[in-house]
Amino acid sequence: MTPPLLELRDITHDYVVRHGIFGTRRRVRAVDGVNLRIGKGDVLGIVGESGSGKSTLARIMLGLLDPSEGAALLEGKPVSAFPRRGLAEKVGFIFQDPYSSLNPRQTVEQIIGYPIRLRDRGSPGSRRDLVRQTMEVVGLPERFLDAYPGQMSGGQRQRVAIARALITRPGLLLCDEPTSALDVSVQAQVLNLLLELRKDHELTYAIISHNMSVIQHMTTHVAVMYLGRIVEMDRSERVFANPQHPYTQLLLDSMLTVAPGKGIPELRLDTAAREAMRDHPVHIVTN
Amino acid sequence: MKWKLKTKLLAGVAVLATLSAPAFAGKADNSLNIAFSDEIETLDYYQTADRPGLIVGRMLYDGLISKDQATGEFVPELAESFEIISDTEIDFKIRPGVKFHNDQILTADDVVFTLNTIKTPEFNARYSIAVNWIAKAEKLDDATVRLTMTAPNPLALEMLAGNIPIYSKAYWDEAGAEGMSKAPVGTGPYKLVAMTPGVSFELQRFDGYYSGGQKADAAIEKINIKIIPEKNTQYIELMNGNLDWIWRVPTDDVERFASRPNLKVDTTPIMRIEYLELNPNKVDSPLADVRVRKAINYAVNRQQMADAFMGQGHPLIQSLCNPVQFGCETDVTTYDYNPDKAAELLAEAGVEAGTSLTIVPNGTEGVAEVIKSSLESLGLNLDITKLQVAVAQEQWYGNMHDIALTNWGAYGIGDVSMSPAAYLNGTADDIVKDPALAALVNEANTTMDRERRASLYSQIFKTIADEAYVVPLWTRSINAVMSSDLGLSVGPDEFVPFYDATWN
Amino acid sequence: MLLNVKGLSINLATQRGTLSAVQDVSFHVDKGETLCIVGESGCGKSITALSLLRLLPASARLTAETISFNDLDLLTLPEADIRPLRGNRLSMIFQDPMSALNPLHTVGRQLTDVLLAHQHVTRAKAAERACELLLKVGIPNPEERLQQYPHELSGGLRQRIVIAMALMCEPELIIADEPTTALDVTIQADLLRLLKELQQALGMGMIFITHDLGLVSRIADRIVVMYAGEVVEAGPASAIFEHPAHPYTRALLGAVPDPSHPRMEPLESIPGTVPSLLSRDKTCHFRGRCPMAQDICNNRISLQTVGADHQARCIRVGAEDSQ
Amino acid sequence: MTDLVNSVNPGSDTSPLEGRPARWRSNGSLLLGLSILAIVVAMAIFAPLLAPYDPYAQSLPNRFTPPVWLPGGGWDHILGTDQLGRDYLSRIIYGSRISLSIGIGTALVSGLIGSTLGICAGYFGGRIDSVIMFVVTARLALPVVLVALAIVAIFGSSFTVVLLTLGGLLWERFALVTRAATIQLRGADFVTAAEIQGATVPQVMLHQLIPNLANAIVVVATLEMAQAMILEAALSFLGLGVPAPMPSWGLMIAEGKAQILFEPWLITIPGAFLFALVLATNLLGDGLRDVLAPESRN
Amino acid sequence: MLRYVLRRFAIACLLMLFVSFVAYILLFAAGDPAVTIAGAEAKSDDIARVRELYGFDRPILIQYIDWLWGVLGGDLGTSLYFKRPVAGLLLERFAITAKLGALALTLALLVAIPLGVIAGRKPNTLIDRFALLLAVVGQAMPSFWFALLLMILFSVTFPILPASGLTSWRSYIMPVIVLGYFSTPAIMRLTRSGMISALEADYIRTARAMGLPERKVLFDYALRNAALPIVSLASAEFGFMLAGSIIVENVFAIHGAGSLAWESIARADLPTVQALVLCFSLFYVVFTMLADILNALLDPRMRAR
Repeated sequence: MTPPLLELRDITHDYVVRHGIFGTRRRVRAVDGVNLRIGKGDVLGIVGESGSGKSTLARIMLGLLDPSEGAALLEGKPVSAFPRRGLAEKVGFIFQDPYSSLNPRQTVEQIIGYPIRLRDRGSPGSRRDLVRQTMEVVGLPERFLDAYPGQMSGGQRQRVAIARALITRPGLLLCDEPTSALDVSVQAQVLNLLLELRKDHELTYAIISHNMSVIQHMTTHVAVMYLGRIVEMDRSERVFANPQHPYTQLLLDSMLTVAPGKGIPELRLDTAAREAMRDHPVHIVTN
Repeated sequence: MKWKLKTKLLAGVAVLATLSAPAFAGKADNSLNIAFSDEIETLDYYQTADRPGLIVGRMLYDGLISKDQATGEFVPELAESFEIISDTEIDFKIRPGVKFHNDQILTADDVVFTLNTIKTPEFNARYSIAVNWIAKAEKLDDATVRLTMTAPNPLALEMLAGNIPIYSKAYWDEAGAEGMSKAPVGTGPYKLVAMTPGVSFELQRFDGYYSGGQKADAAIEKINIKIIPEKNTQYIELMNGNLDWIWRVPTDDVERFASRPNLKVDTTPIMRIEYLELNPNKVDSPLADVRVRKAINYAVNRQQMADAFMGQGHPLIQSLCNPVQFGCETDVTTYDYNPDKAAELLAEAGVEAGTSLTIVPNGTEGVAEVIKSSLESLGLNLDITKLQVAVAQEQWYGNMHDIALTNWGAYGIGDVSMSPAAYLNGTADDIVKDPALAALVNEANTTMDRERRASLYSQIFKTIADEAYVVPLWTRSINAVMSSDLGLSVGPDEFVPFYDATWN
Repeated sequence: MLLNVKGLSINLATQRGTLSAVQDVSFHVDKGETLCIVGESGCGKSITALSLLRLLPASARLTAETISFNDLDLLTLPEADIRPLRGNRLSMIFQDPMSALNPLHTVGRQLTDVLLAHQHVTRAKAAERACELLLKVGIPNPEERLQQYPHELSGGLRQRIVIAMALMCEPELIIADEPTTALDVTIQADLLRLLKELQQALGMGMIFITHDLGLVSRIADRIVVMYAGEVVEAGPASAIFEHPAHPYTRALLGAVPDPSHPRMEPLESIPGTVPSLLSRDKTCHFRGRCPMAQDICNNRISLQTVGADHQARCIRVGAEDSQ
Repeated sequence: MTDLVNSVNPGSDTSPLEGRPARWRSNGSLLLGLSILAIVVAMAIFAPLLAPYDPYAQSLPNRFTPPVWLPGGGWDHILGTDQLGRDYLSRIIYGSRISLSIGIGTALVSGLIGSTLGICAGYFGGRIDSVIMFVVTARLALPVVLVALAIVAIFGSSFTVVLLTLGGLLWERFALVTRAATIQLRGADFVTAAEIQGATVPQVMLHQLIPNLANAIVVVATLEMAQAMILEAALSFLGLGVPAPMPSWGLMIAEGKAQILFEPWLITIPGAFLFALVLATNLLGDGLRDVLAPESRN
Repeated sequence: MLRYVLRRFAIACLLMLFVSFVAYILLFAAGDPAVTIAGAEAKSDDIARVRELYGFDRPILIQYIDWLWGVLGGDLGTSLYFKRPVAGLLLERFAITAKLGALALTLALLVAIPLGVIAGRKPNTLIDRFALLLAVVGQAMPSFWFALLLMILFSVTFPILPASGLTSWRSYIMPVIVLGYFSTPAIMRLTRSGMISALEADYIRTARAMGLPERKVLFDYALRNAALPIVSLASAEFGFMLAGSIIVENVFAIHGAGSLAWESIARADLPTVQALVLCFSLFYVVFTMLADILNALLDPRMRAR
């Protein structure tokens, strides 16, 4: 078995909440003992409701946050051992909101070229060429080179964001709700692009989403998070065909697929059900 | 254009103001409504320093003697008579039956108490110069008090006349300094009936006032004093008839008041003189060179400034004293306006063009700017450093500046021993520090013989002029504007004798 | 017919000129029926909903042939007579539960305010009614909740309160503008079910605005598909899902990732972008993105009948089935 | 109402930049402010060419010549002469330099102080933010006019002292606005993106934050400029503004103050110029806010 | 809530300590107070005697601590000029200025809030433009100029109002207008923008969609939300207004804290200036603290903290 590209070992993270100068401190547990492996070429979907710890996990994987306990390993080395810029060349990140993820005062060329500008690589000319190449890869016409984000549609912006993430040629792309701010027709464009890029550039993805349909369509593996823990992890087909954890079951039940006349599924969401979900043994299969 | 319209409106407003003739409130009920710009700090005479407080104080309190401003003679006040026993002793005969405002009768004990108390350091009189010459006071009999000085003092009578009011021993023991400031009790022609500290004071004629003194027979029944810092507000109140009398009106405004109905202007020449001090002791200053100091004297067109700021044809002074003062030598070296000569002297002294000097302005608005302009035409820069008075004084005596525009009121005393020249005695207040000059000054200041003093001071003023330590400018005048029905003149000592005021 | 809208157009005055936000939109809702208005952002669905309550911004100009609600002509009714309708016979639920409630008033105050605005009852009576409704929308301990402020409640709870607020006066028609998009999927399903149940129980008509086709397929009786301010297709839910007539509708259905779609295979996507609403030309607005566009599409296309109560704004209607 | 907003500005094929010239043109207050300001700036730049006399040249015999439209006035001195016989028009023209430099200089100094503090407070948050906000509140608690008067009284009223004093006192609005804006930007994904890419703190500030704060800073700077010019005039009125004989409009008002009843034109003329300049600067600020940073209106 | 108030109070105390220190150090540099006490015509002997008597020759930090200790015990020192305890002096003067300030603030609020509400309700209409114009013109007009214009108009041309002093209610009219106009533009603008953003808020749309009467929507829902920043601003403006009274009191010959401040600076009456700065700051700090607490009462989100 090849070593996983990214591995999280017993990650626990607490936030300290503090008010004002004389405020009292309070600890809030966001992530609770998470173990996770992403193999090369995998597409791991991370699902869960808001507040389940998905975003904290993403920040830990990006090295933006040091976990309170546990370790995040990239290619077997602790994430914290990588210099900031070195890590960014291995892990790319795509944000949910293509409106706030692009600096409105920079041109597309400046935005996409920013990572290499930070690394002082190449002449402005060669940098521009690299930007052009990357734009071609994500299907952005060259005429946008000098455009500002404000002049572009949501789909085009998300392509710019993807180009920026790809310009340093990372092997792993972390996507946080990459399409939830987009219209259905544009979402399809972006999802198609991600699938295409994965094929052409042998990319590995971790996709965070609460949209079960997108997860089902896009991923090879799924991790289901509930209250800071991973309650179920397995290959996607298996999870979607035969969910083991009641919370996963609940998520699948609440998926509203196109099914005319089927009506709204009835979910049991009372306290007893929630307690049951919390206490149910987790189901984790690593490959 | 917007601003043009506004200007017209304002001009119209000013014209309208001319048309409305004021009806003066005071005449109707024989009262007098006046305003001062500066707040009256306290009515405890020995603790006040500014003119309005001293003026009101002289309404409330009497001294043993007073000075007749017309003749320069010392006349009796609380003392019926006085006799100079020796160089250091004076006997006073206390006037019988003088009443304090609280109906208490003045006795020799009150006089002895006052004189013996105010001289002590613990009493901390505001001006030590007024009291520090008193050695002791003794009661010779019920009506006679003997005053002994520490040393012969030519100014003893000047100080006693107006600057040393007599307090009631009983009231002082009861109320102290705070009582004197809040509810003063004196023997003066007016008593305080109401006041809001710092805002307004109401004086009422004291009907129990004795006859015989200068201040007797006051005509006005009530004096209402308001403190109005802003001159324009004073003007408006005067024109509205809410005030009957204001003073210290700038010459420029006086001309405009003169043409107004129901108002008149009274201009009094006073003891105060205005002059430039030239600091010869600032490090690296060209002013150390007498030629440069002379050049500055020549460079300034004093008469033109006097015409502009003091009124057409206002006389200049040539030495550092007011010509009306005893001992003021006016026959000294003079420096008439002569820019060519100034340039010549500067060249001779090797002063380069572009040399910078500083001036601390504490005097008539605009003078410093004219000086600056005059010196600039000679190639000298002059920085006008406007500072708060205390800071300015500190920096000036710290030799941080070259020139100071100054004025000096000599406590209203008509003797050169109170002129600025008397302070060039080599002490901390002496910016010149000329040892020869200081020796002369020290001798003059302790000589009792008038002729000897006069000749010594003559030498002093000639030296100052020869060495060009100052640029004498002019004596000041005080303009008062009042209802044309009011009879009231400011004294040359810068005091206002309200007890002499009358409504015609 | 509970609500009948004919020929509704809305123009917005902007700094760059007049923007035609909605053009010639017609639909109707019957008692107890759910009409879904489907479309992507900017298609004019929300502003259409607002126009029914006459809550358009000042810069908007509305024209229509008819907007009638029961026997009332909403188009000409003076503002003073419209207000008593709002929240009373005609109510609305908005998208974002986080901002839809006044942060400075208690939940109870806001709920009772609605009842007090329309009925002569005491505040205590109104509070009773509020309790009742909170129970109905699945909130336990209603008395306690009424004392709370919005920020003390979770998003799901807040949206339940917004729903309760809209139902305070038992309206005849309720307009729901994407009421669940801001919520977690599990809560979304729960709330939708609740809303649907309440609608049926109270016999309300409902206009449900959404972009989620899956959701539409579950609740709609009839559907209006909007694109660039126009109705491109309208008809019964079953007809539209089974025989989508307009190429846009079909593309939209193809773009949704769905378990029926092969995993990791490209989805159908619509090339290009929505045309500017500022300078409308008299052509089919979908022409630029339509794979089947022809010369004839440069003309204005009117709604074509596809089947019973089923219309589409496409010239190829009827032809495409044979392809 | 996101739907509506999107339909007004679909963000698809039209850009805010395209709309900008139209917004500039249609903003009346901006245009008016800009025109007046342009005139004053032109006055300042071309003062030596425009002024008929040396603004410092005194002529004591010709004191208080009224302006041409009043009796006694003449075309020699269109706006009359002041208490030292200096040509008022020339002083007004040169005075534009002083007022503008006080305004611009103060805005620069206070902008530098305030923006630096604001950006640091907003970016770092936590304790640094608390400390900076404490200083801002302390500064707000100190009465400006009183403290300015005290400082100028101590150090003397030179142009530099007045400028530094005002600059050192009027920075709190910069701090508050940039802090608020930075806090908003701080959470924006493009800042996180730059951090993920390994941008250092100065790089994040320089590349990501400052370009986005520029508009807000410019708007505050304009308003602060107006504030500084008014305050300078107020200090002059109380006798502690820039030193004589500088032809500052504030000082001219102060010098004419004594004559307001009899020669009202002495303060009306500089007053009107100051009023027009401050008005123009405020209009410009308001206009810029509408055009550049409508979000900072609240 | 209690915790919030206590915390806010602690911050206010810290703030006052900081401000008092800054003020003390700053003002102590304002020249030798002994020169002032000795008087304008005093010579060096008098000055030296005074310096020793008042202890101005001690290190500044010692003097500060000494002073602070006194202040905590209610002793603000003795005015060098007036020769009386500063505390009593300040009490008299602040009573006048606070009255003036309160009236002016009331006037400002009475003008600014309705104008702001009207303007904010219909932005970009004629009345809104008019209100904004008024604000811009107001901001551009130096207050001393405005004061003098008013005085010429109403005391000279039409002598219906007294030009100086505070003798009757009529004396208050002009100073209150001038002082109030100082704050009106800012409050008006804030009300306007607050109303605009409140009226754009979703909960207002909800309230309207629920058919609440427009008056209730406007005042109970929108204005209440817009009022939160207005409360803060108004309290801050009250502090600024007291400081702004320096010019107004100077022009109208009102002997309040403002004119006292100006005179005390001119005379380097250190204990008075220090006490004044302290009081002006205290007013600001106390009023902003009260505003914060009031806001917390109005806003349940803050109360919870």
